[in-house]
Amino acid sequence: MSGAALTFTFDGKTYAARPGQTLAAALLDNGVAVVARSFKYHRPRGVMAAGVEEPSALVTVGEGGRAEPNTRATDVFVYQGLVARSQNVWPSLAFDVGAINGLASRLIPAGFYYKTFFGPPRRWMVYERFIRKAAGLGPAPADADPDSFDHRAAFCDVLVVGAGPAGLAAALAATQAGQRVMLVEQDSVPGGALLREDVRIDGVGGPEWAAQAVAQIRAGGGRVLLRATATGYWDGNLVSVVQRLAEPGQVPAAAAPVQRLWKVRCGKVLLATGAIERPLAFGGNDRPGVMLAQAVRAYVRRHGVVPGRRAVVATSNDDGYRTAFALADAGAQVVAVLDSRAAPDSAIVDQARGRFAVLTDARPIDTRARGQRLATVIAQVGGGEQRLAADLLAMSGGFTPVAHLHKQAGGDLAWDAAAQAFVPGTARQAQASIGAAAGGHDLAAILAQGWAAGSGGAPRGFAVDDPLGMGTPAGAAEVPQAARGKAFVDFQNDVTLSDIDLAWREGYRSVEHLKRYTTLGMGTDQGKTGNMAALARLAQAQGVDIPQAGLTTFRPPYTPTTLGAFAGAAVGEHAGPVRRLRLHQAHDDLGAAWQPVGYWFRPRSYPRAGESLGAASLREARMVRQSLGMVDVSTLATFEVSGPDAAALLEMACATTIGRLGVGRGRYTVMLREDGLVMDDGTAWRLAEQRYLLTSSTGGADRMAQHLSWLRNVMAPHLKVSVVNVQEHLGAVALAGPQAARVLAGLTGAEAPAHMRCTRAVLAGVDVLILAASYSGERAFEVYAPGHQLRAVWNALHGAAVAAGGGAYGLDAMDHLRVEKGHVVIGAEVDGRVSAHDIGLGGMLRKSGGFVGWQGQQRLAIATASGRRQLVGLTVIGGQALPEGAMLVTQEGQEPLGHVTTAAPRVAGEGWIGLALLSDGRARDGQELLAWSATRNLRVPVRVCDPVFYDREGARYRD
Amino acid sequence: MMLIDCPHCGPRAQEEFTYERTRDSVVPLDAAPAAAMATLYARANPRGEEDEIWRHTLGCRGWLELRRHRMTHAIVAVRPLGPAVLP
Amino acid sequence: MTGTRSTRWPQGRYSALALLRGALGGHRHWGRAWRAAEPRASYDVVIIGGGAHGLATAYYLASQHGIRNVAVVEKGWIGGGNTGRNTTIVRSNYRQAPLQRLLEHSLKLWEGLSDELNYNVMFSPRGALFLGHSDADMTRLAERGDSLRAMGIDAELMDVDAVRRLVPLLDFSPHARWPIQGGMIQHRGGTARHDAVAWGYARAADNLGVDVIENCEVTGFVREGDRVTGIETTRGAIAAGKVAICVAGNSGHVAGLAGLRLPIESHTLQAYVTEPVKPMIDTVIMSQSLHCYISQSDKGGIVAGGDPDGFPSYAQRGQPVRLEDAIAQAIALVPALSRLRMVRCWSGVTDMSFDGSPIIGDLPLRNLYINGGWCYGGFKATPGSGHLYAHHLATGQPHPIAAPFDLPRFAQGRTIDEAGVGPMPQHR
Amino acid sequence: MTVKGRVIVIELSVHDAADVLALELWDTAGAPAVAQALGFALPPAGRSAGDDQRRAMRFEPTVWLVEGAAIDRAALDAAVADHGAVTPIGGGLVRVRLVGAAWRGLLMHDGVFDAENPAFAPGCTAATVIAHVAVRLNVVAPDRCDALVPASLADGLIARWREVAARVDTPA
Repeated sequence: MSGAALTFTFDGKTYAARPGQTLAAALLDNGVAVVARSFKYHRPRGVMAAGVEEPSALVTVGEGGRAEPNTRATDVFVYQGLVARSQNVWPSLAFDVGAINGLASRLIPAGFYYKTFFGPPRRWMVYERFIRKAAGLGPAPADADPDSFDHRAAFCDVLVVGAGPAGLAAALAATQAGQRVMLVEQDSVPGGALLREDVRIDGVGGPEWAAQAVAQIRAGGGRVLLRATATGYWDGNLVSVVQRLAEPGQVPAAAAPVQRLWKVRCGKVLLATGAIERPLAFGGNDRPGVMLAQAVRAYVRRHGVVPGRRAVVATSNDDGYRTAFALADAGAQVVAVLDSRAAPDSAIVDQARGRFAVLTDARPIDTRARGQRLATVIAQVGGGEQRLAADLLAMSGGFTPVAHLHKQAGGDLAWDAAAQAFVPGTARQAQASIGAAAGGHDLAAILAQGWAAGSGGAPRGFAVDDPLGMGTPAGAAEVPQAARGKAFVDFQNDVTLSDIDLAWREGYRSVEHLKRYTTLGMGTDQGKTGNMAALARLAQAQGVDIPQAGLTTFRPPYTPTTLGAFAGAAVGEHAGPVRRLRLHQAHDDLGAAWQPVGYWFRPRSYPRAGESLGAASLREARMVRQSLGMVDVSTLATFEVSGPDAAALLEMACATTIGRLGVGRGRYTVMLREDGLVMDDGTAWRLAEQRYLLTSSTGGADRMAQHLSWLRNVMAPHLKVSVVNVQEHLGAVALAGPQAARVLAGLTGAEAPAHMRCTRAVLAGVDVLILAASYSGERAFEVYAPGHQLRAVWNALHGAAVAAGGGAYGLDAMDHLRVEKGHVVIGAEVDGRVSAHDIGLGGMLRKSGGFVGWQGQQRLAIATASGRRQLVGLTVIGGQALPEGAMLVTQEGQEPLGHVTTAAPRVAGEGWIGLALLSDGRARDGQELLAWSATRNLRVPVRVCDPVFYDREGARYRD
Repeated sequence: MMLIDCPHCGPRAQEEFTYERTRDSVVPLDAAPAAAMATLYARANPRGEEDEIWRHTLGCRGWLELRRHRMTHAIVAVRPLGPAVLP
Repeated sequence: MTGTRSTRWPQGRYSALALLRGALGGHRHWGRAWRAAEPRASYDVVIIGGGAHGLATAYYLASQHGIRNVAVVEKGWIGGGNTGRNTTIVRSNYRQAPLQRLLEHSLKLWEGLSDELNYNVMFSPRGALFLGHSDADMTRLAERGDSLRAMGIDAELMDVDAVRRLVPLLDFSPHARWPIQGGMIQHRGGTARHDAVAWGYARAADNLGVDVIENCEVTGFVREGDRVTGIETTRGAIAAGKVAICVAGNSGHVAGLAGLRLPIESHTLQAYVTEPVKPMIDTVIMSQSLHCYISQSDKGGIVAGGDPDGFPSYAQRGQPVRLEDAIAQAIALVPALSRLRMVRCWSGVTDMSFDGSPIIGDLPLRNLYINGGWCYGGFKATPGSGHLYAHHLATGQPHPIAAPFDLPRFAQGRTIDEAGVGPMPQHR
Repeated sequence: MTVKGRVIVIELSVHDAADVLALELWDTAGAPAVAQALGFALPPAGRSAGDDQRRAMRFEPTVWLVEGAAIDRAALDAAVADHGAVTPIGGGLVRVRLVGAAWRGLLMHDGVFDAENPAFAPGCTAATVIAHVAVRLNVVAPDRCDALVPASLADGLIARWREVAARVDTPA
């Protein structure tokens, strides 16, 4: 081989390749005929195609986290050091034990597994283990991906998919018309069909013309992406394009992603996606050495590889003849051209008759191999049979326009009886198909059509020089009657003509049933080569034309697409958003243990060296009861509501009275959903005559923001009110404990506000808002400051707190304190299924209604207390810890009456307490129950009690 | 992904929008309880066009009403909801 | 199961021996799995919808209640709706007691289904694992597990080492965005072959005399006052003693033909499958914090899904951003998935009910019944759904397990809200 | 900073957006007085007005974000009067200044908005979502675009931007 510049390995053996060769081309070049084993029967398989439609030549490329199993050898370009391995073989590609399945193939026809392996599920699982191991193609990956993927949006007036002659002409025209143009091509070079044909356009060779066209498009401002496949066509003329920046298994350039997913929003989409050649169905049509005719041409002309020395060409159309000429020109012997037509009549056939043995009404029906490679073609010629010695059979059963994207976009297909093919019909979005994808076959006509589509109708001629001339592209789709042995239709899934016949006999007659029963078209090639032959066979069995037999759906992606490309940068630590507190560093400095709360990370506690989380949180909670503590509550939802109608808006959202609140005062409140159950709770503060601050839970912040906006804009657009979400703007630190008022006064130089009063003050030079609200049961204050000034406030408070014997506390301590005080929390006690009455807040609701949810909560089963789960307290009888989440039962084995929503150690005392939702709970006061956790093997006796365990009179709130 | 013609921002990607509910399921706060629940829960759910309320949540945050086909996803009309707006 | 179970299979009983016989005879002796029935003028019961739920309903009507003058009418091909579009997960580990009872009833039927139907539906109890990513997640999982165990349903809490032994490819790194703290598994949960469930029920129902009528779309109802007496179809009118709607995904549309409005909105849910590889995930993986579910099919493809698209649609066509989110979550859990390739994605139209639970029972018109609102959890319920619906159709009374799932629960405030998110389906 | 040859392709700098106010008008009659207080008319949707000292940007139907050292808060409050309300929000925002010709390309990554459109020119604003973060963009000059980002999510987005900036493609 000349010009070799690269080396690669296949199954451990080193080979040479030329730049620009696909792995398939390089393997053929090196005489490697058997590349893979088939899915079910483990038959030896070679390379059949030259593009993404390849069903058989699947290999694993790359190593470790870069390994890409099931890579089509036809769709990876050789790079220096490429490592490829055969797959689904044991012990080796040449001798594969799994091939025994082929011998037993009569026992395992399509759907055999539905008819056997009965018995209990566990027994099926025993058989299934063997089936699972035998199934699967490539090896399972085990490592994380070392590389990255990228997402990028793009907008254009015209997206052209495919840089063959039609696509290039269209993109050229659109660029010259001043449009924003994008051209994407899955191959590594432009040209499409031009790369395999001996033609000249405007005086230059095809590949050169294509390269010049790309340069012109780029010079005109167009964006041309190579190695970029349009995989999905979605609503709104959005096309996903996956661009390979590195080949499968290849180490990308430094810091560069391996693939980029382009999300292209298009004014118009021109689909120049070409056509795929159909194989012929005959016995042993899967042997290495049997290839698609156009693929053979591509290997000969583009890759400089002649895949056989003695070739038979079998065709149903004129195009196949071009392969005979290409092979002969490259020095191969063309043994015969088998033309299934009885009397083909065209210039190319006439030319061929002068050079080759052209046999008409002739078709292959069976093959023989020497070793594993094709050696003999058995052909039916007229009424007789001929045996032809050949190591290459180039076949062409006609062409299937690539209408996948057209169909994905909602377009329908029309049946072209002359071409025996489905072609794009009516489009639903702003799209058009051009070139071979639209059933075109004459190069000059394709170029003119492409230009017209790109220019918006302006014509232009191209001078095409094609010595062979284009004839009729396709004959009838062949459904041979005389096929012997295994005639494969779906090569990858080993579906044969007899499988299709069996499915028909058993009543799986809808094309979708056929597909699902036989697994036809369900392989990684998505039936690109096989579906039409199967459809023809089905139509024949039904006695109808192909269009009446139906068509399966085309689903994205057009070619198999790497999952990493869909995920983009959202992997690893970045797999989900992270919301960071303004005080993150301050907490970290104090040794915070972090806890995820939605997307936030909040301090759970600040354990000392050697201290457990439980001990730390109890210490912190006791610190609050004894002196004071401070906790970051910046994640609370906060809204400023201003204007003359502010109270009116708040009374729509809140089920409690707001309007009578005096300036400088606040009140606890609760919000319901429209179904009358509790959505959230919080506090409302009147900061000024026409200005309120509403707080609500961290977890419900986004929901509350949407809800308030809904009320303001849709339900009450006439109100004079402004609702501003200030959750991000206002950070907050809560200060709680018997020392809190004194410490705060010391820092502000003013008396701390009384319970449920608010005031403004200056603290550490920062204007702050102080709300006197308590969640812990102690005298407590929430100090609000703009986020960028919060650190100064925190530092001042922390310094003073430490001096007073206090310090920071985390979420666990906060939880212990609130449980002891009987406060509910959204997400635990308020689980989306409780009413205000259930949690003891029924008395707060406005009797007059007028708030969201007032109607819903009057429904019978909500308004009737009997049988509802109600909030209660639990005291553990004995010294055990109370398991959160445990079921409450009268005795083990009984159905649960309720469950422990939150459990906590007593802060002001010993032992464990908890809150619970308990069926008819309030009537069970004093009852002994069992908190039973079967999954944790815990049984803790508890007594039902009032949910407030600490300072029931609220004396500690007041000074 | 649909392209939604926001009355304030022009055509924008669907990712910026959130669906809220059908126009006919807006529950007036003064509706009687039984009528309110019927409005909330009984949906026509047609295999055709329906008036829907959406929000440009990750854009201008404005509310809009779409008439949208539930098979083709074609949007046949858009109008803004909310208070009067300065041009 | 009691009742009539077929022992005679005129079209050929399935067994290993029969397969062997087929091998010798070129498999020419197999008859049709179900007849291509022509609609007759009248039936005792007409079931609208030839999905697995409808076919199961017909089968149990015939086998359990002796009602064999039954037709199942299907607008396309049987199993072509959500039966063939789900991620094949079967489990009963819900939180709310009515759902636990319903799904457990179903799970018990799954366990004997292949034998019952003489059709291997490949029910494979390979375990349904919910992952926990924080202490809070683990508490919620324990609560769910405790609740299940108290109801007599299997559930086991797993620590991180046990999870690692079961699914070593999960991301156990402490730097993972959702680090793995443990899990809860239902060992009896798993997967089944979705198409086979429709085909198996169709064959068994057909064998008992039920007419399975494909390519027959309902276009209207025949009514006498507030009583339904039959249906209009694209293949003519069919009279019926009872008409049973069983078209989850299209309940709103079909009920609309009878002038009814339901607390259901149709939303799209997507799923995808990768190229097949050798076994790498041997159990069903779900998560307490993420909406993502992953399993590996017998063929080797990784089957996974995520959140619904979030707005009403009948399009059977998904939005890519939701797919991307679901895939990012899957890779976050199992990083080795990154280089696998998606070979296909698809969408189903789900019947999103307004409390997240199904609706089974009477409709305001006499002799008209509903079984729908399955949201994105219908496949696992198939045998139970059919069994309970058949009971209701045959006896005129709800089965005690199905009784809480009646339609009046919405008006009366008895919603069964597993997620606790309230009445808007897009938040579920 | 990403440099190709001697050209600065993109440079990111991060600032507190402390002074940003949300000005909401529920009554359009307030607009003239506000314009007088600001020194320029309130811009229409998708536009900004003013300069670095005194700017109003409109991202929402009824809300303008007002910023700049020269804004007289008291005069603004007086002008707004009963027609609307002014609420500080700058403590929750980070301003990321993107300078260099490649800012458009940068914003296309993980985004859905057409920042490459030449019509998105100085004086234009847009609110959109980038990498799941709600971002407000203001084109200040041909080679400068400012982004207002929620503070809690800013670290993640800025880290991502710095990563992309290292290899962002220059305009076509």
